[in-house]
Amino acid sequence: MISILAAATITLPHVDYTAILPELILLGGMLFLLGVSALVSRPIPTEAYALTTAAIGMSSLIASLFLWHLVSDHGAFQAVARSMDVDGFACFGLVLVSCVVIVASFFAAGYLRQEEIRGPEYYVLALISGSGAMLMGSANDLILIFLALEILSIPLYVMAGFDHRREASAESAMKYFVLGAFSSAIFLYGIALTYGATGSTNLGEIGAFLAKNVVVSDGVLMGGLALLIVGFAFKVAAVPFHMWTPDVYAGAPTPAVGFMAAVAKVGGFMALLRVLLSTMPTLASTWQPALWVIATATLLLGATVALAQRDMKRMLAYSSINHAGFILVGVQAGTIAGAQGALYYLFAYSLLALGSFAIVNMVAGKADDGHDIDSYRGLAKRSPFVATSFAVLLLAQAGAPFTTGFFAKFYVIEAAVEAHSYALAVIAMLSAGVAVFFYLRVVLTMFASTERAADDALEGLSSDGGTTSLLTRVVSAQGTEQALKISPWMLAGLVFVLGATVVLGIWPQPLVSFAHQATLLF
Amino acid sequence: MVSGLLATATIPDAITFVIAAVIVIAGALGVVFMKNPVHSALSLIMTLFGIAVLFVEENAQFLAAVQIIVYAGAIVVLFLFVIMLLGVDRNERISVENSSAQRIGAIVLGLAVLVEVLLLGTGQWVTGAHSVTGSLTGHGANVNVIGDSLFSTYLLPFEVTSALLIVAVVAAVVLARRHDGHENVEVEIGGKEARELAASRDAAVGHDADQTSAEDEASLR
Amino acid sequence: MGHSELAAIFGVAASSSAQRAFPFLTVLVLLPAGAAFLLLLVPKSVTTAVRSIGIVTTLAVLALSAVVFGEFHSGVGGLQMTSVHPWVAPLGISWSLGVDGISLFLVVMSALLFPIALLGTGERENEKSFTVWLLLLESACLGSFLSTDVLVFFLFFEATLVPAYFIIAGWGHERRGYAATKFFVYTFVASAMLLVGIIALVFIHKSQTGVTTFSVSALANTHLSSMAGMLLLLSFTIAFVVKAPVFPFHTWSPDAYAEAPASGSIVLAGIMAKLGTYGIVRFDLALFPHAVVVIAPLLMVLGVIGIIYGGIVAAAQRDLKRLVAYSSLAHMGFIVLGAFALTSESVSGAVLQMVNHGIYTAALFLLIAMIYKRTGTFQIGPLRGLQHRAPLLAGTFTVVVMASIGVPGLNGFVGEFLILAGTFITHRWYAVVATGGIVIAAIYMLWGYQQVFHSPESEAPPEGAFPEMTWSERAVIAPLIVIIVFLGVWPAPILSRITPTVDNLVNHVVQVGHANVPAPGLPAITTQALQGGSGQ
Amino acid sequence: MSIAASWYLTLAAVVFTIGAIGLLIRRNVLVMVMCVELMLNAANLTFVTFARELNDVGGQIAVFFVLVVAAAEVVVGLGIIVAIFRRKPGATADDAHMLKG
Amino acid sequence: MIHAAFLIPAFPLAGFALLALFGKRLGNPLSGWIATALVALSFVATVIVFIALFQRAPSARIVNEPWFNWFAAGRLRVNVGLLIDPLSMTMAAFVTGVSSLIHLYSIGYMEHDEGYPKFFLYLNLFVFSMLMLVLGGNLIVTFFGWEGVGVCSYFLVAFWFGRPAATSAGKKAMIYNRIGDAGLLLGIFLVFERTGSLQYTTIFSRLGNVSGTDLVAIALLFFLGAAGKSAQLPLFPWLADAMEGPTPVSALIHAATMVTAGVYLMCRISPILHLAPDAAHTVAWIGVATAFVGAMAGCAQTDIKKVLAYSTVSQLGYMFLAVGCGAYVAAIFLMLTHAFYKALLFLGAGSVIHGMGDEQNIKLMGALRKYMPLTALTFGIGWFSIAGVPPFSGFFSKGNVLENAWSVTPALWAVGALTAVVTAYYVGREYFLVFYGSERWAKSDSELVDAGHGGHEGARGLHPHEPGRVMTIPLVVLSVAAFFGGILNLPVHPHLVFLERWLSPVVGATLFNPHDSPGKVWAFSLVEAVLALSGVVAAYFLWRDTVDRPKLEPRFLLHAWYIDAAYDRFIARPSTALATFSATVVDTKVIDGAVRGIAGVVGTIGGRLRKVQTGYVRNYALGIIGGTVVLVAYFLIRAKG
Repeated sequence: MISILAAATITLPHVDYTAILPELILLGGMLFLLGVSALVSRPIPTEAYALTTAAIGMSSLIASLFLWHLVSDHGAFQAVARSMDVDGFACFGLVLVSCVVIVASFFAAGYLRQEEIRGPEYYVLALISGSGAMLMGSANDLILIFLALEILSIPLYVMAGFDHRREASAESAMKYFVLGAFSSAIFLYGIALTYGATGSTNLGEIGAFLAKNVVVSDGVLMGGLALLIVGFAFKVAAVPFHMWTPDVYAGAPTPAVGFMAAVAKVGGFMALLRVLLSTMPTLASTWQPALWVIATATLLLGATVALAQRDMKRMLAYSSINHAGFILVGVQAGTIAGAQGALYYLFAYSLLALGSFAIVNMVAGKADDGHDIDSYRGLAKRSPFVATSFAVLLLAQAGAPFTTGFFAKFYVIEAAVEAHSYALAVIAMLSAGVAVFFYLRVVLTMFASTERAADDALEGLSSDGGTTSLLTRVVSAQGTEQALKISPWMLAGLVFVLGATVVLGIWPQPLVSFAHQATLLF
Repeated sequence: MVSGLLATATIPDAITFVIAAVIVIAGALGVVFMKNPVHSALSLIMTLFGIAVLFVEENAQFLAAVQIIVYAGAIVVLFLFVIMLLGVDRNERISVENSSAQRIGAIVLGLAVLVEVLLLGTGQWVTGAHSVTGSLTGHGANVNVIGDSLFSTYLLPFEVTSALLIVAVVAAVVLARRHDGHENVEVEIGGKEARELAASRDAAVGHDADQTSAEDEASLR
Repeated sequence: MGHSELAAIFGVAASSSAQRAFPFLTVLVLLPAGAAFLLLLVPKSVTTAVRSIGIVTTLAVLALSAVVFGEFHSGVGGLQMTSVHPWVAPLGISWSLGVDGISLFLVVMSALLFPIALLGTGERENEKSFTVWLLLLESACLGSFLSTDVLVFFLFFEATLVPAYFIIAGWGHERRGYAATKFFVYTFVASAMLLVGIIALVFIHKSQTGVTTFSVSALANTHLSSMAGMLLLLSFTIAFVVKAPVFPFHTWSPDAYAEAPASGSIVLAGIMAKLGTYGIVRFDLALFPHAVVVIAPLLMVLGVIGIIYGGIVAAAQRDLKRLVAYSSLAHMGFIVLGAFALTSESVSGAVLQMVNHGIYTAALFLLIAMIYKRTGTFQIGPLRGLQHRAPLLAGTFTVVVMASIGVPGLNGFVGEFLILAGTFITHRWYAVVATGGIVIAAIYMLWGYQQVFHSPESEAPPEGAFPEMTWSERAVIAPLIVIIVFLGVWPAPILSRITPTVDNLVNHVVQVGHANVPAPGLPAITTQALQGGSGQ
Repeated sequence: MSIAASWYLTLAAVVFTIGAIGLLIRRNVLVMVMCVELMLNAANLTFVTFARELNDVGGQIAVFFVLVVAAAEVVVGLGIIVAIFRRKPGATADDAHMLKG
Repeated sequence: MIHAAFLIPAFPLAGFALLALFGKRLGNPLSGWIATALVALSFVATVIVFIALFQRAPSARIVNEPWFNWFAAGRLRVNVGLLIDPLSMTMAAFVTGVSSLIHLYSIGYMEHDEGYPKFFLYLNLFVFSMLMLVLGGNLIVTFFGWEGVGVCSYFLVAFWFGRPAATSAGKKAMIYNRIGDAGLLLGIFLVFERTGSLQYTTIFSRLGNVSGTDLVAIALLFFLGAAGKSAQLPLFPWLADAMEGPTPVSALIHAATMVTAGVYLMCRISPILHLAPDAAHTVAWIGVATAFVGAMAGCAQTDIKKVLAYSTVSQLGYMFLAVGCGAYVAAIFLMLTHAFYKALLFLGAGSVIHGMGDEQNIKLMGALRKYMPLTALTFGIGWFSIAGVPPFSGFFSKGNVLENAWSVTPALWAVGALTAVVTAYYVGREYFLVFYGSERWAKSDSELVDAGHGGHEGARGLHPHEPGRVMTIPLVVLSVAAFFGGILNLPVHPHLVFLERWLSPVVGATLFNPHDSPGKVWAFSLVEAVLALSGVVAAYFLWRDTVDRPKLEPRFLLHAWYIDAAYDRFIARPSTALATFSATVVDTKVIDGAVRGIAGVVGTIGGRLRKVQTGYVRNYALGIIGGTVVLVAYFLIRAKG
């Protein structure tokens, strides 16, 4: 026995805790929350949890920035038996996810207080999911990516079903879960095929293998790549793997939607970028056309179907599909510039999504219901600040200048043009043109003082949702005359999002440099 | 076919493989086509068992054991537990399908996937570099090799799985949580809604069935 | 490729002014926006404070623009008072501003029209938001005219949409929502192409020089294949012709002009329309000389159709604002015609006409707003015999109408004359058809004027009395009338500042565009340009 | 020597397909989740086969992780299903189509 | 002294400015007197410059007076400046002279009008514009004046803007003028393109480089402009309508000065016309045709001013006949004398209208010579003058034109001579209907209701009377001028052709000289005198006592050959229909329809695609598997083996 044990001595790899510090902070913080809630007998106000979560996020942000500092001084490195890439790219993801967690905790506080839900679970789930997204960005092994994907997704399934009061919440959780499991099975099969084709799941090894060898019979490799793309495309809601998005966004609790829109896209795109750009650049000529088609379909479907929506959350869901298309435009370019564009876009979009859904939640009020566009009629009267903020966020999503939204679009279009994907660039901008229509429709509705103005905007456009009778609209408009109550927590989060959107829109240099250097240190 | 199977393998291996494969496929088909979810779950165990056999056949003894213990022993039991808990062990009317396009599409596309995967492998299935992570036939038994690798190369993934398990716990808590104070109302509403829904569903299914048969009759005439 | 010419177009003209300590242009652009943000801090209820901040700011901008005008060296082509600062360095975007003969008067005109738009249209709901939007719009417009970095231009160009949208949608008339959305979406889609074009040009430039830059002067050095040049030119031009608007991309404008509040119409027609024509002169001509030469006939055809068609449709309008909107279409047609005729005379005329059109169209909308304030209608039908009640208003209206139909001695004439004379030299038949436009202009303008001001007073006068112009109204309209007359009688000081820049530009286009074929004044320009384009 | 890899892989592909088709045609959510398990097992079989062929331990390790994931997924999935069934006993996947468009 | 030329337009401009600023405060009589005084001062300045010019040697009588650079771009340099030469000074002198008189007359005529200061404001602006037109040193300054007089004409015709007919007439005048202006502009462009200059003196020095076709084109385009301004075929219908303006306006603008601007312009570009004989012939034929058409239309009019309006059209046709024949001096000569007698006739008509309480229908007048003897006398002088009865001024000027026409082709002469008879006849008709016959205005209204538009309330109980002195003095002065105008250019002796010698530096090179045979001159004179008298006699016999002679007043002449109606039918109405069609169908349905259609299609696509989202989770899974199949298929195709 002893000899066996002796023979089986395992040489543990060096664990560089700095390299995984942000993830550790999130997970450790999560455990702290769980522990505190278990140990303290009195009910702890949700704001306390939120503050703790924000503090955890802040710590991880600091750790991420420290890591970033390290990387930019000493170059990228791999940690913990080469399972992790610690490079500028990963650091960008760490910083972004940390920010998302911080902001989301504020919005969550407002929501949970409003719904009178106690307990740390929401925050715990968010923290775990966040750590999954972080791992997605820095994982250097397909197995780890798969695990991270699950760590990212499973809490999101739960968050989607978090609201017990609404049946839609459970339905959305079920749909998300079934489809998510389905797609991750496909993804896993893709990993298996890739493994067989290249002999490893480690991205570095795969890259090295592909760089050194010419696979003569590359059917399995191709199949693996295709299925990997399917898995990521599902996560980022690319057409035709997008169909869960509107339903889940519509059914899930609104702040959770903002969070999931942000982290799922961040995680999915970061990993996709790393796999395609860092590991399989040699196959670029193969995967580019496929992504071209997916991006085109995503752009156009997202924009056009959003036109036909009356439910604000569904509209934003389709708009997020449109945004995914834009990010895919950057990915499709297959260049460093494309990666930069995608990163910048992710950053801009994450904050916009968080902010937008938070406002949707504010407008819906208690019970998180009433997302019909009619609820927004005259919002400017009820709360000029919220209406203006929403207008800014929506216009930023449309790509208005002097917001992050503009530079985001600019960046990915630039990448597409640089890669000579002129047609895709044009299609993307056209879809933005279509998209602007429905953003404006909301803006118009919010600032309309009369009943007619908003409907005028629909002139010439047949909308299926337009069946609501005028009578009910009048009633709903009258019913919402009183001023909007806004939780200070949400307000704080909103101010942060707005500030980032506008300030980084006017002075994009820091973020652009960040994205720029992030990809230089791949 | 048989000769193909025996081209490289010994007869016992071949027999083992064939039996296991049959079990696997039969189980898989059972999962899909058994009307009663309990039967499906049992079929799943069949498949899992078959696969465990294949694992042994492929020198993955440790995995074979884990397969049985975790999958058959825990996961499927969980399924069964839930089925029993919810009392949903009644038969699903598989023959009734509101959307025939769904079924046709499912089978066509599913077979298309199969054909595609097989086409992918026509040239050569395995093209990768050998023993990148570590040789299977290295020192010690299968367990040793796996353990060694797990705590060195795959240390981080291994640690990370802990997060997954915590998620499972927290998720169970969240999903099973009852709202203090609101729950009674909820249950009532839920119960009522559910009853209505069940009724309407039955009606809808029945209606659909009627309609289908009516259509069939019409087409016969 | 004539490098010296490019230097002359874009190079810093007067070295003494280049290093000027005080960044006039930057302040000019940022002042209104800054005031807008300041205004956000002022409580809504303090209307007087809001109004005075708005007025003081716009007047300060006007004063500043006067200083710029004073500092501007006449008789010199090229950019002056340039200031260049890196903005988004990794992307090669820099905050670079400069003023030359093409932009100078557009800036001054904008600076003049904004206080008028603010002052001239009376009380309104929610003064604060309105002022904020208007100030932001002013910044965006000035920024567009002054940017010499293509991307910064594009940013401001797009940025004009948002405040304009809110002004139309917030303070407009009956169908404001429809009009505002149509305006925004239409122009947004068109300028989307511009963005792609800009980026493509930058990358072609980068592939040749290895430098990522959005500077117009650098980009003008790009060698473009004839196909690339053509596509890029189209992508640029589509944005500009929609913005201007040029036939057949105009249908947003009657709605937007008609539904916008008076001040919105003034800014839309007076200034924002010029963004399109300015873009044509500044970017199309300078960046794509080869392609411009090839495609000029097409755009001139559109311009000419616009002149005739705009006039014909205007003649059938029953709404004063729509009438002016269609007349604007015709006038924009003149400007486009002049810009693409590619002679010094016609391009100078086009630039001058941008200013002229801005002035008299603003005056027209202002006067129409006065009528609306008194009668509550823009419909020509119910309005009759207003001259009986308000002879001064009628007289002022007459002067503006005469300016608009190009009566010599008022400002509309000189621009139109230069455009037509210049066009006639190279493209005789376009000019011949376009000249027909001045006949049509007289028809619809005089018809509208006659209907509204002449004839016996209607038996049931539109509700209430129709008072004469108040003193404040006179004070607002007076500067415009003075300028209309002044620019009609003595436009030489303006033209002497415009022409050096335009001459350089036209020489550049003609020489580069025609490559080695010296062909001033020969009609068969298209084929030569094709040869020239492929020969490079 | 043992059975050629292609046999295993083909078998895995067949199981994967059966799982996929099952998910597409069954309305019972529990069975759908079981079908996902079938697909995961197919992937596992593929992994192990490749591991054998490549003489590499990585494939087997992957299977180990998949087991964990499967367990976690099933727990959460069943939790969600329980939550739904508590509201509407006997509900099928098709009953949940309130959200659409 | 020639530098004082700037004063000539400066005085009326100052008048305009004064009245624009203080018109209302200056009030009723004062503003009129100031305006009149300033125009008179302008006349004085003209005379001074005239004399200064006269004192120079004939070759030094062409002086450019540049003021300042108006605008410049590319090759185009335009100065504001004057060209002082015998032609422009002749025009300036007669414009300021006639204007002064008509200003004076207007003080009386307009005394009860509420728009009194405004009227003089416009008049002064008109005089300024007219002076810029004739004195302009280049085509653009001329064009400035050209458009300026057009605009003033618009203001003044529509002066009584409460009357729909007046405002429509003003608009019509403006639009017809604009059509001509478009032609003129194109002519200017062509000149600029071919010679690179717009300065008259420079243009003429560079004509050698211009091809014959271009010269013809230039000349015809200028003639199009002239035809618009001077109411020639086919652009004449506006002039009759323009009679809606106050009578002094008709006298000044639509008889004496503005309408002759076209003739002036053609004389001004005589070097071009001289080099383009084809164009000249066209001008001559259009001129004589207009003369005939106008004269015939004058035979059937019932409005006292419309008779004179068509007469003006006709007389202008004579002038263009002269221009087309190369007889520029004859054209100017006729223009001057015509200014005298036509202004006289209009002012006489104005007196009658004034005295009749705004009645304009000649069929409702009669026997007024008893009440207004002075008017009758001066009107008679005007009539004889226009008829060409020797020795009235018209005899000499019209004779001059006809002689020149004969020497080009007798056919032109024949039409011109026939027109001369008609001219004498129709003015005679008017004279007899107004001043002879019975006092028809004393009849009761009921009989006259259908007779014409003039039968309004004030017609009853009228007391026709001679107007005040401010109105009679111009009549007298003008009748003297109309009588003696012929001495300006007496063809009896080479030394007596003052005008011809005076103008020769400008048009001299092209001067057509038919005076080699004195016998021929006398023969022509005799024939013309006979023709004139036959017209006078015919009028006497036909119209002395008779009011209605339907056969002599056919409807198509009353409606001026239905030309206006034809324009309305075949141009105006189709254009209106086109405009309506463009606005309602092309613009809203087609162009905007395309825009909205695209938006609609996108929206519909969105709506359709939305239905794919069925809400069934299995459908979604199907989407995923479908996407997977397609994606894998693609990669399969791309796979190498």
